Amino acid sequence: MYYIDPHIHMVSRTTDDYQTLARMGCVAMSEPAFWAGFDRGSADGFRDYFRQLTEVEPARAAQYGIQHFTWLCINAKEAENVELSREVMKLIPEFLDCPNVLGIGEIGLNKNTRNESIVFQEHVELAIEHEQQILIHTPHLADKYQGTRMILDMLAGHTGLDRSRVLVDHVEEHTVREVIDAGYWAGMTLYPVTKCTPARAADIIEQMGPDRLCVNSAGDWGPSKPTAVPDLIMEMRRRGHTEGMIQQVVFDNPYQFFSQSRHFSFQVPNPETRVFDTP
Amino acid sequence: MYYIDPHIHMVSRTTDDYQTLARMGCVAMSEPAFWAGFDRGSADGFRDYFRQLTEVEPARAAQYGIQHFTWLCINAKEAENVELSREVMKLIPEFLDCPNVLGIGEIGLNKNTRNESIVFQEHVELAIEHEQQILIHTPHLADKYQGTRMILDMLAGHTGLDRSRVLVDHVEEHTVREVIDAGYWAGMTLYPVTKCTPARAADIIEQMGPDRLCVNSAGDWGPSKPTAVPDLIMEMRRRGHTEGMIQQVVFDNPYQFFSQSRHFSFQVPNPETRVFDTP
Amino acid sequence: MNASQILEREFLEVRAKILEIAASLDRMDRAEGDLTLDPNRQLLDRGIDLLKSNETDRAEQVQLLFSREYNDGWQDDFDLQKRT
Amino acid sequence: MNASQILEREFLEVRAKILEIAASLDRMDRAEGDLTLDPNRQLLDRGIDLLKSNETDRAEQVQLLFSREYNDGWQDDFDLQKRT
Repeated sequence: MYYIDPHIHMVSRTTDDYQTLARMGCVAMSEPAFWAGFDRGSADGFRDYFRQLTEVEPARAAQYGIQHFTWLCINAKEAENVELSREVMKLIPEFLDCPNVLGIGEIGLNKNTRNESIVFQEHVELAIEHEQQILIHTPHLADKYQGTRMILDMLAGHTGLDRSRVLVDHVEEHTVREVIDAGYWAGMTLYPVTKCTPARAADIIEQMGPDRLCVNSAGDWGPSKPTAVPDLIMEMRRRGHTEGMIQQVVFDNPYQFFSQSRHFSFQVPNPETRVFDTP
Repeated sequence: MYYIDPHIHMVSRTTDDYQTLARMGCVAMSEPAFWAGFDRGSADGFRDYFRQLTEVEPARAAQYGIQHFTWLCINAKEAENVELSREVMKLIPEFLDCPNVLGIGEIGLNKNTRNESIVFQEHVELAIEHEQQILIHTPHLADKYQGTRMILDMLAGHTGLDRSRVLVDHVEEHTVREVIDAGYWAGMTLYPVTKCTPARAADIIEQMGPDRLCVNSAGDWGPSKPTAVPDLIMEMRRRGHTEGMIQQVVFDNPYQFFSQSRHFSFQVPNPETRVFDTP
Repeated sequence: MNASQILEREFLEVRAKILEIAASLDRMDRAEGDLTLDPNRQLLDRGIDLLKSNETDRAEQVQLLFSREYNDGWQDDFDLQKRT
Repeated sequence: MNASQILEREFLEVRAKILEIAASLDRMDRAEGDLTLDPNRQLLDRGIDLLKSNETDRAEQVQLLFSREYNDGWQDDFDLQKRT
């Protein structure tokens, strides 16, 4: 089955991972800008990171027949530094014309602080001004419920926002309903220990229905499993779901969400498709 | 750290596993005869299996610098067929001179039936008659407690048995104490879901002390992890145990237990050791 | 799958998780120090209590138990102006 | 490691296991069929009860709960002669 991983941090992954993902049916992925495991010291560091996301990773992915898209921002963790954040946000517009950029993300909250909230709001305004889609990170563990509610409060204040162009990620049992009911897309992150398991994600799909729900691996430099989406496919098959139902979640939904972005030039694979041009 | 896996079913594993185990420090292993995933139809089938265990696997292991030992028997599952079992037991003496055979095993119980008990007793008598060491399989899950007690009852009846030459395997929290207190060696099997985890095995070592306790992966053709012993090493390190204490469990103990077998010709690695002869 | 099929499929997994939690709690009890008043140790006990609930939203209840509170006046507390 | 250090190291793991057990039990409850009288479903509840025990041998107790009984007269029942 073809699938799209809408949230995976390939700058932190090996080429072996690209190989494996391609063999498991991954045909496209999107990589939101995120924390690097340490706080970067300058806006120039972010310029390099944005070049990596818009130049290096698409080329790396293409070697394996995978199309790579990206989202740009300064993440919630480094957003605690408002001054640096504003410098980074000033950089973003010059990258919005890069052919693999889908929008602004992953913005959001981490420890649900005042500074994080200020920078979140300014990112939302930047996205609205440039007609960009938004991909949102919600905090983990004890901070998730509070942070998700705060994010929904802030989004509700922006009357110029098209909710169908916003995806709120890392939802779990206690946050998914409010996100979907408010008209946003929702992403579930499959992650050992600290986030959602394939079984629990399948539960949520069964209870909510598959509309506007996506799943991703969020594979990064920490404990994570870049092949988690195929794990979900297998879990849903074992539970007797149809291939069409599974495909809606792992392919059609991210495809439909991404299609609202002017840079999402992606051809759905069909029997005539050649993944690689003949030499 | 050098280690020995005293219970692993390499006939069911790939050469990639041999490669990985060698790189993780595995220098020797022992492979007890076991069920093949289906009931074999004839004693001749077992003769082929014993040739695989005494000829093929030692050669496969040697390619990676690992010394391979084995134990022979008809396993508890196929022991339900007493007639076939007696034919197989008649075959065993001709293999006892093979240079990698350490003794009789893994004999034991599976569903704790009368037939299994009869064949178990006859294996013990065979071992005593030929002065062989014994490696014993205890049943899993709900059958473990009952079956372990039955095995200890039967062993207690054999006054000619040297308990220090018997290892009772797959012990867990509720069976380890009786095995150790009765003077036998005990093995803990690290296995996902149905047996012991590295954390629980470390608990048992901490509570019982390391004497006469071994750990193994029992890697086979089902869900299992041939690299589980290195997982235990890492868990014990994380808990602050000394390298010497860990080595006692993963190397010194199986070495000492195996050394009671006349075929255990194994040189403890030292700085002068060459794993491969120069060509 | 009906309930019996799910139980059959997951019984050993759930059994293993109960056993591993038991071993973790034993481990804490054997170690030096008393956790009776530790808020995180108490949270674990309250989480275990929720497993005995007769509701069918135990997972969501466990999630909320392990969550910080949300106060809908947070924007005023932070003195943040609402955006439009 | 002292008790606090073990709790700190394992809190998220135990939390995750509680959450996964909760999700499994919810899943059974949502599916068709009543497991109230199912012996395995009852065993899981009794296993969860043992997690609230104040003893420090919870893991062993859970193991025994999930074990078949042992009868020390089994050799007579099987009409097996004792070997020596």
